[in-house]
Amino acid sequence: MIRYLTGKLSLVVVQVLVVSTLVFSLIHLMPGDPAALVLGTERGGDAAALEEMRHKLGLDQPLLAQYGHWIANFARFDMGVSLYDSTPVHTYVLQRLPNTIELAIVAIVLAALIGVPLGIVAALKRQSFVDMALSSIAALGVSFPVYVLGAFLILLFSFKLHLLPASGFVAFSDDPVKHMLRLALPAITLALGLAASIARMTRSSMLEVLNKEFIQTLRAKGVSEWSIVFKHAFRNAIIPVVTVIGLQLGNLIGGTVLIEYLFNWPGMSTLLVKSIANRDYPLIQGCIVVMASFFIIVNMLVDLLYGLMDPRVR
Amino acid sequence: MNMSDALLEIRNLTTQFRTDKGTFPAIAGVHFTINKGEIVCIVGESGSGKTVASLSAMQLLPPAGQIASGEIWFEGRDLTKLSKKQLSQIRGKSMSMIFQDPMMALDPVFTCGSQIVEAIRLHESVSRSAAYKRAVELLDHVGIAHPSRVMEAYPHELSGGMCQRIMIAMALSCSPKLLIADEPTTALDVTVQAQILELLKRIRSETGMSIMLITHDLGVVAEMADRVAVMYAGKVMEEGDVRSIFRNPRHPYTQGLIRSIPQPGQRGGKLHSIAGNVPGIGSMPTGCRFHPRCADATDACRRSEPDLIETEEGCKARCWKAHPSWEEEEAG
Amino acid sequence: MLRKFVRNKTFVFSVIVLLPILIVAAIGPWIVPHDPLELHPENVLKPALPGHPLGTDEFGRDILSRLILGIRPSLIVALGSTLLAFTTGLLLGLTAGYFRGIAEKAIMRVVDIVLCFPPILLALMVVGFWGAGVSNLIVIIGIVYAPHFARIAYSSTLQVKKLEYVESELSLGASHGRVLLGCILPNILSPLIIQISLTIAASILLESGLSFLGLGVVPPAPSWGQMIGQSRGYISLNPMYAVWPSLCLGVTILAVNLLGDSLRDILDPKLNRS
Amino acid sequence: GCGQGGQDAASGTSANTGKTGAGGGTLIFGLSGEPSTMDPLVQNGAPGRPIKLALYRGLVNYDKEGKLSNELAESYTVSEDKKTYTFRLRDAKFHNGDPVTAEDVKYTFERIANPKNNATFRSELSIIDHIETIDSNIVAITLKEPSAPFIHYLALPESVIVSKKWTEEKNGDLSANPMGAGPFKFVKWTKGQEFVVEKFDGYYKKDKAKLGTVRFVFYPDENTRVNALKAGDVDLIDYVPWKDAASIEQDPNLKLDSVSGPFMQLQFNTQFAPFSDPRVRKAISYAIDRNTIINTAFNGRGKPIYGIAIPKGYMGYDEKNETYFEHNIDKAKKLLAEAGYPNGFKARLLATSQYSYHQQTAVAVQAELKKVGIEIELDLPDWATRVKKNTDGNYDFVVAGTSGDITDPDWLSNFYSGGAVRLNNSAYFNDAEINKLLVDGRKELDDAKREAIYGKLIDRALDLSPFVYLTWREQAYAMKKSVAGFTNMPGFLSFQSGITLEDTSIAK
Amino acid sequence: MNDILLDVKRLKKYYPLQKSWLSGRRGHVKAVDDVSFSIYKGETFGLVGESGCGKSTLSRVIMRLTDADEGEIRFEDQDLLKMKGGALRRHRAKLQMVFQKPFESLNPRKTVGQIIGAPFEIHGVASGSDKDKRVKRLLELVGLPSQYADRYPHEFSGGQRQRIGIARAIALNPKLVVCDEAVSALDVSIQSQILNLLNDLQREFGLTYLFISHNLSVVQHMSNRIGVMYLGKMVEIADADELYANARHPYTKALLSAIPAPDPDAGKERIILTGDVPSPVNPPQGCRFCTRCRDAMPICSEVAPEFVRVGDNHEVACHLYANDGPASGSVEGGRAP
Ligand SMILES: Nc1ncnc2c1ncn2[C@@H]1O[C@H](COP(=O)(O)OP(=O)(O)OP(=O)(O)O)[C@@H](O)[C@H]1O
Ligand SMILES: Nc1ncnc2c1ncn2[C@@H]1O[C@H](COP(=O)(O)OP(=O)(O)OP(=O)(O)O)[C@@H](O)[C@H]1O
Ligand SMILES: [Mg+2]
Ligand SMILES: [Mg+2]
Repeated sequence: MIRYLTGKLSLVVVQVLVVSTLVFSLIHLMPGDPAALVLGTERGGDAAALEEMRHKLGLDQPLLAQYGHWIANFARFDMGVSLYDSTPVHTYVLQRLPNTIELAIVAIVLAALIGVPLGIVAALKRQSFVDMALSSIAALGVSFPVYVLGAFLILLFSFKLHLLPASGFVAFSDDPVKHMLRLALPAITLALGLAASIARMTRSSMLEVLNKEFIQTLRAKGVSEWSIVFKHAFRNAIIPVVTVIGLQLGNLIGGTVLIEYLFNWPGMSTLLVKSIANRDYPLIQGCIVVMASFFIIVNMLVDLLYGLMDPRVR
Repeated sequence: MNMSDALLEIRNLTTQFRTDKGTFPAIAGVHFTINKGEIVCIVGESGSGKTVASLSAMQLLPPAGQIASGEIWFEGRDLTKLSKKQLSQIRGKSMSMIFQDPMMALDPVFTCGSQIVEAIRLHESVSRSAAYKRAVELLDHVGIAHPSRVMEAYPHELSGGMCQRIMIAMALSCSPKLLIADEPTTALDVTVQAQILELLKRIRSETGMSIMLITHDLGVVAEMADRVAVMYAGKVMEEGDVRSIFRNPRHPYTQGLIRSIPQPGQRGGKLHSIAGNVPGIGSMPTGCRFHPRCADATDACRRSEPDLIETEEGCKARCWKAHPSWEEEEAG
Repeated sequence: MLRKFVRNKTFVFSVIVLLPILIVAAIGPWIVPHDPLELHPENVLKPALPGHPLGTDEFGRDILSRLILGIRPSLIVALGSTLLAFTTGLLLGLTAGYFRGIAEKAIMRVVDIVLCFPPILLALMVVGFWGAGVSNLIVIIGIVYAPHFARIAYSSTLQVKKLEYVESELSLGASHGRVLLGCILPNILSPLIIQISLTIAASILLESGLSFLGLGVVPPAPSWGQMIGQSRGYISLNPMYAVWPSLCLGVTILAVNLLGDSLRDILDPKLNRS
Repeated sequence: GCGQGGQDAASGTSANTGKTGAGGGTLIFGLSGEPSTMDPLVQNGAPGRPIKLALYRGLVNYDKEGKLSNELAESYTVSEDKKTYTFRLRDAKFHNGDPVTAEDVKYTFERIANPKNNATFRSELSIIDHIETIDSNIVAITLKEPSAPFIHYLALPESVIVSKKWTEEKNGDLSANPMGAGPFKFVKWTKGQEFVVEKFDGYYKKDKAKLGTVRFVFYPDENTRVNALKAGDVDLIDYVPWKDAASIEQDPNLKLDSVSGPFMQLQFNTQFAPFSDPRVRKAISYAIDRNTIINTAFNGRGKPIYGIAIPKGYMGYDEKNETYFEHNIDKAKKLLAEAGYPNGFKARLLATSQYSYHQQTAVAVQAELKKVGIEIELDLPDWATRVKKNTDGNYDFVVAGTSGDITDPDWLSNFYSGGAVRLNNSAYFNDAEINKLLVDGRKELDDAKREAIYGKLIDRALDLSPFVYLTWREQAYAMKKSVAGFTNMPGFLSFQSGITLEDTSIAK
Repeated sequence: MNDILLDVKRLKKYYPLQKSWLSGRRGHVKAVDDVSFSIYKGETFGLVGESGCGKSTLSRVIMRLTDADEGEIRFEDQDLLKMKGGALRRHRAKLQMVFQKPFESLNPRKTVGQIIGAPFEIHGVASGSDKDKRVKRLLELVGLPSQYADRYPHEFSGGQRQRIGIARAIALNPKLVVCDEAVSALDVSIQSQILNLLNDLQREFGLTYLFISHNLSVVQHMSNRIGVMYLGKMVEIADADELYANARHPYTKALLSAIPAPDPDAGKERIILTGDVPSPVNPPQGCRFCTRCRDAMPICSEVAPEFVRVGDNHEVACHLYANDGPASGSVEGGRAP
């Protein structure tokens, strides 16, 4: 177990290193000059000030030197400071990452709670009206962008019903109830979109399992249809669904920009987008390394989970 | 044998399948009986409807299939008329089934033990621990060496023979009156096959259970069967006790089958085989279904289909040759 | 073969939905009720007006006309990028799954790495290299989704490769190319077909998400993704502005999904028993 | 500057939880962005300014009418040679209890002059020759040469007075340790979410600072910001999107305070044909119906500029220029024909797709120019790329949204003076006469003479038209009806409205 | 007739197990462990053994479908395991296989004509109408109507599919055909058809077969010599008649006694094996059969027995016969008659 984990972890490290190297070499290809942006729009054109700022930020050094510097620091778990406000990158990341993870997990759980039962129903009612209706909803679910969905939810829950706040963030430690209330809408919005693809996945997985021979055995044993579907078929069908959910979870870490904007949720995606807009190289680098690690680790966990759920891969 | 001994009686059963090209009967007017404590083997060409007949008896046909007509009497009830709920009370309890591929027939994500326990607790209100104990006993009974270890094992961790024995243990868990076994040993080698056949026979003699055994292996038939039903193209062609089938087969198809068995000592020689192919489900010949492949076919065979008629005590054949009128026609 | 298509209800239904869309895409410029580029400052963001059944956008342009003219660029982006993602992904996945060894390790690591790259960063880099534009958008979306295809192709190839008909082809002395194209490819298509329909939807949404980088169809020319993106600010003023293009996309995706499902059935000879 | 740092892709969050400050209630201010640093000498976008003006005060200030008024300076005198300004300081205190002294003033401006600190207005304030502390509360600032706008630059939120002792104690890191002599003192700054200040009891205006706490919550997305106000999550927001102005006005619980100050313009790369020809630029000015832009990009909110972007009441304003380039397709065509383009030409217009009103202005301009045969291809990269292209002079012409920094006409220098390509000039535009007039105007302190100089300059500017001004755009704050005292300052000063936070109160 | 066609020496094939995340151990399935035998030109070599003992693996290694870990295979005096690329591809024409699962070995998306025509295309032997003609001939040869060429595999019965597999295997006139359970799923009548077909083909084209089956009567009917495998090892090799008449290894004996006789009155003494088949990951020390052997001696669980010659063309790996002296140096089987 330990050897297995260390093996996997070293793979993670290598992968993260490759990602960071790639990111490093590629972000410098983006047009835009961080020095000019740091100086602000007022003075961006002042050549002398620009030179000075570049020097101050260390951007005048050769790329290789900058990279060596970054890697050396990174090896000591130091991801540098933001070009913009000199705040250490890890401060930002530590502040944002929990929010992101929380939102992602709550959304995924919700999505699974919605999508899996719908998928099962669709599989059981295969090729019926219900199935058709569900797959239409799923198609719309992947086509309606989150902000349209979110905007309608805000209209409904915040403006009309006054049930939930439209946006914002309250630290859990400050007020858990308000925290959860503010988490509700973004999580639901995200979940609805994800639920569509989970439902589709569950449906096809269920269909496949229901065609397996052991289902016949269960019937021959006299197991009730209900228990066949929910105890046996479900346990078997959920395994590939979990894989997909894991992948989605990984994607959510960097893929919730619009949700974070719409609900003013302080997560990693907006941090990344902001750092990209500002060409804040260390922050971009830090964000991506963290996201990539998260993605890879989630994938690893999914593998482990897979083993837990499916005795055959143990 | 006496009619009151009948445990399962399939009367005039026709099961059809919907396909893109229409609905075709896979078995047509199948008729046979299994008495209490009897082992009946069903043999026949592949595609002749053996599996469909057994699935019909269990009411476990795939969605495309449906029973078009006929009755399946089991313990005084017509299974075709029962509700799903009533059926699931019978299945596993009074009649159970084991399938051909044991590895595929067990749920891969539950331990073997829990699957047996589930079967027990479905039909008998016993505590989990009591059921567990019963399951261990059953495993011991079917000849598994370390039953408590196997209880915790997952199907993929066991060999095919062990899985098949677990299937049997599961099928036996509620001491059913009838066991339907669809090619239970095809995937296994002869030594394991021998163990399992031995086991089935032992259980039959201990509990008086009836067994409907589907197999291709005439050796198995000879060893196991009390009576044999020979199917061809969706019909029972001949039925009778095992000795008369082997010693004195009436139907040309059965005769062909018996003659096809390789005999020791004629290595490399030509084996007998029945010429031609089984007709497809959608292209049944008129008259006797076997006549295109039958060496003795006459016009009568081409014209109309013979009934399954009694040839001697307990034996029936579906052949004009066995028909009382045959001699006359021959003469005329 | 043709009869198989016609007999498949799902297929017929999806064609009934898709065909008009394609026809409209082809003859769009001649049937638009209004010039989709013409500004009408007096009529902005109206939900529905006489002559403008679907209302107007923030420039007072006719939404219906823009939807109609938007089909073509949207389809080009969606199909172009999906095709790119599909072919690269398929190639990589097949190679990795079939040849195993070093190719497998290298390809799957690269795929993992690309997977954990945020699309926006990829987009910025491509913009940095080659500038903005439709073709670059296609490249970006292609890169973003190729790993998904690669993964699917990879795992299906692993499965199919073990099957005996692949081995039997190999044992005949068939070249790898022949085995890959003749045996493996046709049998791994069906999971890929599902992914294709998902990618088509995702690429249009990604277009709307990346349009702030100047990627995609350059305004004022319309495309669905761009309309969806632009409508974002006006949901409170004219919600239908956001709903119409999303709905069009949704219906198209539904039809593509169904088409995918039915193609899978039709191409599978097993499901057409004689 | 461009004056719209508010919408850069910053992220922020709200929190209307927690304790209330020392009486007076809590105001939650939804800001369109988060300042990157709180060091006051850096101007990094409009949203930072209200926070600065809550924490700090300068020597002088603009009052609610936009006139210069004394702040920490009780009074000041100007020497005969117009070069030395002597300020007498009030009896004001920093938040840590220290008095504001002449030494602090001297330290503040020397800090700005130090190139290391990258002060935004260092070059403007480099006119200061030296500073003398005459007394603990009297300080004299001597300039290198007379400068009319100098006193205006002291009124910028970037010229607020910082404590020497405190700053040195904190190694100059004022961003993490903001401390000034303003009405509110710093409580906490949660990066990416909010900046909290509370009432400073020692504020020198005894009856001011009515609020107990102000929480500046960062809402970078405009739709979210408006939603938050409508849902009651925040009390006050800046940068109201134009499309939502009407619905806010109609909302019984909300009010809108809007002025027109910033403006949209086109800048040209004057190095290449056809935009090197003033006739072409003027033709473009004639050709564009400004109302199209207002009605589409700004939802009907704003006023057209058919002359030059000088607000009424500012020096240099002239009624006659209001209609200088009034929409006239014929004139435009004629000018184009004269310039040798009777059938128009093709050009690329740079804007950004990151900010919708930039993009929409570009689309509207494109549609308008098509009517005189000019075919425009839009270039709509993200903001950072757009800035880079702008400052590299890598464009044909470009849509810009901007504002003057000060109410003194010297703001024109940044736009019209020749020299290096800047964000706010038309690339390579260099007119000797205009350059000279700008210098003259700056040195002259007599208002009448300045009027004359700037009058000439504006005539010349309109004649050469290196810029085509498009529209005044409305700059609005929106708030709950229960918020009182917060005033949107007119003209260029909208972004300095934070000064009125000291008068703001909220009825609960 | 006495030339060695295929010579297998000390062949090993271990399948690595998926690394386990619980234990972190990496095990091996010893599917074929040190197996040697030879096949002569024109004979049928039967291979029997319980399921999972490595018969299919052995044939897959011979077919070069998986790589061996150790050992040598000589085919017509060429080292098969060293062949690569184009040479290997061309060589494959001489070595063909009929697969165990008739349905899985036919590509479901190709018509039977395409499947049977593939060998001609691949080796450029024939194309176009010439190919079609050959395909039809092959179909007729294996007893299928030639118009079936346009059908898909799923439209055939198991026996017909098996015949399609045979047609494909003999298309290029191979030297050696490996028949892996070619008749296991068929009823006796079709089984006879196919066995007849195989015998006819052998006579007509001088084919050599490696014939793998569970069904010992069938093996007896077909084979000249027979090898018995148990858990990855060859335990006995003998002429067919000799083996059936005079089996030596306890496992072989049990195997033969388990054959169900197709005669209801053939009362017969059975050796029913007890105990479970050991796992090929952790096979028992010493003789692999010792855990289930009635005659096991102490030495059996310690030392792996070597092959000893116990009669004409009869070798066995069992300690019971160790006194009869080791086999004459080489491990290869006795000579065929
Ligand atoms: N799901 C189905 N749809 C259509 N036809 C079917 C289906 N299942 C079985 N059949 C047809 O029913 C007939 C009888 O099939 P069945 O499986 O009972 O044969 P069998 O006697 O069990 O053969 P085998 O010995 O090969 O198992 C066959 O012709 C088959 O084609
Ligand atoms: N690809 C593989 N990876 C790992 N183990 C395998 C693989 N293929 C086969 N095995 C294992 O190798 C052993 C030998 O398998 P093989 O298929 O050769 O047996 P067999 O004698 O052909 O059995 P059967 O009679 O059931 O066909 C078995 O334990 C099997 O589980
Ligand atoms: Mg069957
Ligand atoms: Mg095998």
